Amino acid sequence: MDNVILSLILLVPLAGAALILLLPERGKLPAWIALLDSLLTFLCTLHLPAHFAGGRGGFQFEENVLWLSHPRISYHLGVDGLSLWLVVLVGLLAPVGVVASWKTIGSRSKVFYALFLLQQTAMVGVFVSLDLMLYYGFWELSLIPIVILTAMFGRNLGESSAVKAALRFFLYTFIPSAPLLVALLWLYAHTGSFDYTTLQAAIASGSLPARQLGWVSVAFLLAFAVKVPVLGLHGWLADTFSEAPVAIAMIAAGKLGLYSLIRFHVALFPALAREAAPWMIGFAVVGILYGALLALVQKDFWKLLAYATLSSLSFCTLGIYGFTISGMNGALLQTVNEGIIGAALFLMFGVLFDSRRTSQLGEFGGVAQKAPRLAALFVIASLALIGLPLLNGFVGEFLVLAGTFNGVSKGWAAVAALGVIFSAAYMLRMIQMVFLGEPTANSHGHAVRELSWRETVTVGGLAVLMLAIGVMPTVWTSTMEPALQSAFKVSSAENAVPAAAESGAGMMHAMGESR
Amino acid sequence: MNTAVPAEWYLILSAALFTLGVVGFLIKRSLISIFMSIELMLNAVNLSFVTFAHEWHAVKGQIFVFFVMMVAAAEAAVGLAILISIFRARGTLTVDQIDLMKL
Amino acid sequence: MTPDLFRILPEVVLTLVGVLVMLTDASMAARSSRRPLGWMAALGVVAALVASLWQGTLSAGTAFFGTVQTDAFSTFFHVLICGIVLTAILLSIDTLPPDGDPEQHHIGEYFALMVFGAVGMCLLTSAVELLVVFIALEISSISTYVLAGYRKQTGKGAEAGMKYFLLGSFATAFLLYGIAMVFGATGTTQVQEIATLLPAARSHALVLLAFGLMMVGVLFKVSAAPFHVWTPDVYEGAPTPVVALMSTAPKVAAFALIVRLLYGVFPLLHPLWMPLMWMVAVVSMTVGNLAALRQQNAKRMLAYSSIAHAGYLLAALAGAGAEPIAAIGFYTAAYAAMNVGIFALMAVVGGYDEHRSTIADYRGVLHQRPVSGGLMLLFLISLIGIPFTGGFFAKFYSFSTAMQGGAGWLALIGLLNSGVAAAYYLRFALSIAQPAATGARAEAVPRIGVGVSAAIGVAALATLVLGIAPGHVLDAAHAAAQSFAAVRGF
Amino acid sequence: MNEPMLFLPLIPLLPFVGFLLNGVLGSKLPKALVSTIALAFPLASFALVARAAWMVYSGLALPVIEHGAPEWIVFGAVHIGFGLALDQLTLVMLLVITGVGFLIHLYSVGYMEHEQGYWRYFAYLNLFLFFMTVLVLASNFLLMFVGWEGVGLASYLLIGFYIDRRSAGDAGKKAFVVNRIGDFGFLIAMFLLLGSFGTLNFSEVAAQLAGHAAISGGVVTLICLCLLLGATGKSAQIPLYIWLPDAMEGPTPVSALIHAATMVTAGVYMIARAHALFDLSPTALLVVAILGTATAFFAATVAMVQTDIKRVLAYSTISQLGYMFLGCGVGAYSAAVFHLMTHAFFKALLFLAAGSVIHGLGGEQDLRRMGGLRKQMPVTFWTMTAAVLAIAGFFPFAGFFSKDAILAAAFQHGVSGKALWTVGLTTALLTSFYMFRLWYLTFLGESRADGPADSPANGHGSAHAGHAHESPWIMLTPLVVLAALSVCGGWIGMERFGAFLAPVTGGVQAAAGDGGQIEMMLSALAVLVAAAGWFVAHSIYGRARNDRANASLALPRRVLERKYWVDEIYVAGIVRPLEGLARYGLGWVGEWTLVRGSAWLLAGVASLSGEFLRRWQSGNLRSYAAWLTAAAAILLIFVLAGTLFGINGFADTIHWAVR
Repeated sequence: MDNVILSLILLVPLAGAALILLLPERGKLPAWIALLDSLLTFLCTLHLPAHFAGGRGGFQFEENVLWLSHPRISYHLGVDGLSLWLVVLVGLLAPVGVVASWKTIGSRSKVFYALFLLQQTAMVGVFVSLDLMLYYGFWELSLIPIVILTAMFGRNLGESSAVKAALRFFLYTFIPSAPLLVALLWLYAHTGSFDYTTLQAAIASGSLPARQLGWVSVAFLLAFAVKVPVLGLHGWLADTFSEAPVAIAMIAAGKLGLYSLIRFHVALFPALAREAAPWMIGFAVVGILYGALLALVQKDFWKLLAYATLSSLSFCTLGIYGFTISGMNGALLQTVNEGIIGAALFLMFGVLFDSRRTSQLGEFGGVAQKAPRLAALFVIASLALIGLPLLNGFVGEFLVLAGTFNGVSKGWAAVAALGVIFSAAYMLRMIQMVFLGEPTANSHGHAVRELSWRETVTVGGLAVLMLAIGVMPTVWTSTMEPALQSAFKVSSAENAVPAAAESGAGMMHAMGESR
Repeated sequence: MNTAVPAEWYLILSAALFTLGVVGFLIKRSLISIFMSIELMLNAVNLSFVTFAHEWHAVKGQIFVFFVMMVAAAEAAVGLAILISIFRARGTLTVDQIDLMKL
Repeated sequence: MTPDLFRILPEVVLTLVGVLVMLTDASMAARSSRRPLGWMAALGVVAALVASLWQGTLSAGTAFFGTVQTDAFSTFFHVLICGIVLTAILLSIDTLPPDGDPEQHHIGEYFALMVFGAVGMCLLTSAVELLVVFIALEISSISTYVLAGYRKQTGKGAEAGMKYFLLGSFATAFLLYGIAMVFGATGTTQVQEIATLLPAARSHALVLLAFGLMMVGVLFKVSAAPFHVWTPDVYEGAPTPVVALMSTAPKVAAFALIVRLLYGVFPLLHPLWMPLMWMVAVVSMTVGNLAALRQQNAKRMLAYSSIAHAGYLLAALAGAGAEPIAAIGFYTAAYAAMNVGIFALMAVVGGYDEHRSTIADYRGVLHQRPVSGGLMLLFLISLIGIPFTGGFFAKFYSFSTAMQGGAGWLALIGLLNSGVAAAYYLRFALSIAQPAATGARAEAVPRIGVGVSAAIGVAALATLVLGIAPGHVLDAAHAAAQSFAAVRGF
Repeated sequence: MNEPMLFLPLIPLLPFVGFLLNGVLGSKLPKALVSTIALAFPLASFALVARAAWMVYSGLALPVIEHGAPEWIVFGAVHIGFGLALDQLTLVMLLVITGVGFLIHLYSVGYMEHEQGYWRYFAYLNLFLFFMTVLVLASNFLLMFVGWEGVGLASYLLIGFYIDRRSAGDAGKKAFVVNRIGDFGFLIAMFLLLGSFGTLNFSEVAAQLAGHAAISGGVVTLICLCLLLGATGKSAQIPLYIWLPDAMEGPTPVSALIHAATMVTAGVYMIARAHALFDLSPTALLVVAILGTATAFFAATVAMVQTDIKRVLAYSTISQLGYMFLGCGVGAYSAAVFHLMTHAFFKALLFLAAGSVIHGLGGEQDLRRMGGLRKQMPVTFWTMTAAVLAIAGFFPFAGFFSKDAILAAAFQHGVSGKALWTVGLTTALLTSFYMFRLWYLTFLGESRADGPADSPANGHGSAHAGHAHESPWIMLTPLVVLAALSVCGGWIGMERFGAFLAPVTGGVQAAAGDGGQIEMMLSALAVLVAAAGWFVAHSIYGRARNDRANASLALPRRVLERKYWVDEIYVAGIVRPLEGLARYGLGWVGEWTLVRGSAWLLAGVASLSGEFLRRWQSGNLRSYAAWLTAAAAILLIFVLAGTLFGINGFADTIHWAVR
């Protein structure tokens, strides 16, 4: 079981997609298949943490089959603490996405759910591939369903802005992946291997020509930074959020890029990533405030959510490039949190949008009276997003900020912490505009509908999860930390010096040297 | 009688003819003339084939020439047919008027 | 010692079938359906395919006084070309105008010409004597000239034929002149002999001129920039099924010829033609992609894209050793699969009358005809070069070969180009995926014939197989590459 | 020793269960059941607290859950858990929270009777108790921060309880965001602690401080100032006090519980809790003292002219909190906590009484439209009177002892102390003035129910009932109990109280020996001042005609009524600039120009060049031929250039293209 589970996780959605395509499109049949199939996948992903030998680094559940002998590409899968929870997260988000699309996707639902499941396979593939070519394959593949579904089922198809958004998203992520492929080819030309561990060793050995290797790492960084997105490369984010179908938008940003940054930039090129770190930290901190401030003045809730996402993803970037184990730990946890919170918010925004056919905050108001369940769950999710203690958002932010503060730079961390204030401001502003005040009948005259039981169960479950992670984060972090430790045994040797050792505190083992 | 024309001259002549063909292709306005300048180019090549064959005392060259003639004939057949259909469809053989498809 | 005839068995078979088709066509009643001719031709091509595969089992060797040579290389391209022609014929059976149409009575020639074209292309890949090369090239070209002008009633059709014919023969003249000069420099036209005699050539200038002129000819055939100008117009004017053929098969043959010339005839000039191909590749992909960006007519857009693909293919030549040949072989296969597929679907969805011609016309196809639309998306995705499709591995091998050869910049430019290319492929794909404009009448979905479904199925299958399990094809390509004595040399 | 583990967590958890029950099922349950749940759980945890109190008095070992505590966040080697600890300070806080808290729950049953969202209200109230108890029970800063933010959340929810009222939402938002500014300070303080102590545990920090006093003063001061920022946010001190007056949008019992008795005192509690740090930093202490005094005086002045009964009380709360800060600032932590306790009694009472008045008048909050209520609602009147006397600091009411203790401590606190004391005393004068003003305007004189109507009728309850009526017993009982406490809450006396708290806050630096009669004099002075305040109020408002006040002192009045325009200044100085920066600086320059603009530029260049290339296709055969010929020419030239490089044997031709 353990040696095929990953393939199983990859195959079950594919099989589901095939099944959906084969069966006729009758009523909600495709949706039901997709739901059951994604739940099955989720169960499979749960097998991983259940049988995961915690407390140690290195890859588990490995599968390594030679795919092509020449060039040498192998079907090499594996999971460690880094990717473990992300795989589970993808498994979790799939049913959420199906539920979120339940009421919105009418005609051609076969195509929708088939592509949706394909998307899931691609994302899992990204997280479990240990062969860089295989990884690249899934990475690229994961773009396609997003783009097509956005064009097919986007919101404002009338003025075909959905197509523009899809196009922009694709080009933004695809063009930078060209240098990435060149970099991969370069690595292959110099090492004759695409295997992760081999390449890691080769790069660590320092045998490769340094200058070109620098460019290679830059290519990697660029491709991932766009996908996160990092400040300045986020041009696609707002449009995608406001155009893509909810189920797609909720997986478009964040985890893929952040995971790749940790695994394939920071862990693969420790030394070079360290040189890039000051820039990335700067971008992250500025991004936190930039996104938060912009979110503060948005009139459209999709855009607001986009900038809020930019802001909170910048926290993750900050944690990653702080080069402190705690910071990365927080960043990783925050990545998972992002996924959970984002999914909940997206689902509920979707309900709001569908019942009002508008995303203008000004056109809402008093929803809390019409739909108390929706309001309550929305508030919980928002509180998680703005980092209220005992909810998951706080733990990640705290670890990141504390790590940065004591491991990297007090100033940057303090500035970043300002984001805490703004996040509260914009989320509460939105809650007030949408949920509080007198109920308004908008131009279309549709009333906001309450969450259906299916949606309530889903979001409620997510809320419980937020609380769970917030109260006992160690369940998650304890599996992540060893992976980070071992991922950085190559690099963290020299920076294991406690940043503030002289102050008699033994806490900062494996913390980046303070700047 | 004993003073033969040097081979280079033949080559230069063929080159000149070839260039003439190219130029004709470029400046002629009637499709027929353009087509004829192609024939001219082919025959220029034939000339140099013959010359080289004589230089190398290799019969291959002459063989080549025959094949080229044959091919030219085939091309003429097809080409003229195409030109007729053009004339049928457009009522003209002036090349500058035949640009339905552009950009 | 295999009889000489076996060395050209596929060509023989194809010729006989072609003649047979024409004769039966002539003997058929004027009004009777011509579809059987299509099936006849298809069967003939299948036979040729089998023959080529059988040739693959023979030991490599030459025939007819060393004018043709069958080996892994020729077999690879024979099979590929026959496959393309077969799908093109199957496609044509259902997409050409129905019985009773005034154009009907040309269908006999149509299929015959396709088969004759196949003869030329196949012969081109196995010819090792420039004379045969020339003749084979002409056979394939002339038949494609006619096919390009098949819709001679329409102005565009005739114009396409005319342009293709005149420019084609213009370029061929250059090629021929080049051959003459090689002959003049070495006194022979047999490939191996030339290669061996080249260092002792009487005049280097002559050799270089010959090389340049021949390159002009072949680069025109593969429509590499800056020799590409004819491509968009011809593609637009020719019937879509014909474009499916002529955008792939002649190019495959021409690339085989390029390989033959570069590695068989001029290996000595490698330091010279490498940078040349480098530049042509960059120019082709850049020109093709940028020009396609603003193109509204779908066929023209794909014409420009084929120019870009020629660039990607040539990029492989920057590689070292036999790798480039293998890469080119694989690329041509993948390219043929996806291009035939997309044009086939455009023939089906757009119709012979091309009531769908611009990209905007294709809006809503995925909603109205999910299967056709979905397959179109598949082929476009493959053209973009997304992993797990043939298009990706094609690009991958081509550029990794270049990278291995040390041409990192070429790889970078090429992949950035493919990033730009994604813009217009995706514009097409998304317009297909987009819901039909409100108020657009839902057209009745016509029944899709068995022939065209078979053709599309083959293409789709090939695209996926080349993307997911390219092992076998790649091995075949490597074997083909190994059959070049010269490359083992340098 | 695992038995405290059993009941300490229960103190917060019980109200949490109440919150869950009401929050999830409340909408379906009948009101009676909802209120039973809402009352039962706080009562139960009050019982537990009483038990804890008995443990403490009977001198048993103080229950602590530290090492057995479930782990929460692991930061590097620092393991931060859900550690709870009970000591005298916590005990006092707990008694106030659960005791007063329960009374206010009881009161609410009557007060909120007619509201829809009844269940929601009680769920929030229980949630607040949960977080507040966590705040005071926490044994480390991080867990304290949980309560800290949690009570902020509860207060946000309760302020915005009337979800259909825009102003309520605004007030809630303002409260939360301003508190977040404070929390920012708290966070930074925690990071500094982590950095320099490697722990967030109160006891361990204290131990390290005691261990080597070589801890650099700079860091400690910084930590203290950051903590102070947090405290000013939560306890509504300058500069972050602005949220509290608006918070009066919430239901009155909420104002009583959260915005008078308990939550707002969290800042004081936190400083007292962290006194080990503050003691090491005189600078920080001085800042605390000055801030406190300034706030006390400032708020008192504003309170003098407010016309909304709850806002008067709000500003008086701010002012009283200022006293507590002053107490902390001069190192008299126990005095501060003492005042905290008594203040909880009489301020809660004041609010509840005000609430009862508002209830009686059917939602009227404007002082100018009250008056003469003594006869209609006697119980309210008498209890209110007790509260007023207490806050004004008359002997022997509770307020006297605590305020007196603080002032005395300030007086004996060096040079700065004298100044502070003077201001404090003046504030006492103002306090008694505005309290009696309120008292007169509300209860004495004749009813002005048909006075100027400019305050919008509070969303609370039915339309304006013409004749006021006394509130039901369930609301009066808490009043009576609290009145009793306000009267005799202070009789413990500072000495005993200080002695009781000594293990936590360190001994009171009470006046040695001769300090005796100085204390006496000070106390007398304080009472005199209070009397003076009463007299002034009486002379102005005592008689029915209160228009003289309106006439006199126009300008200062205006300044005070506009609250020194502080809100406006903040909006104009901070909020607007930020919004402008976001909308124009980031929105236009950043988004459109840099992010979008760059992408558009690239796309534009590409498609323009594409357009140019398309122009090649003139459609004219001859131009095509020309292109072909030109290309051929170029190619030939390139090839022939090869000869220039390597004549003999095509040796080394152009290599530049490769690497």
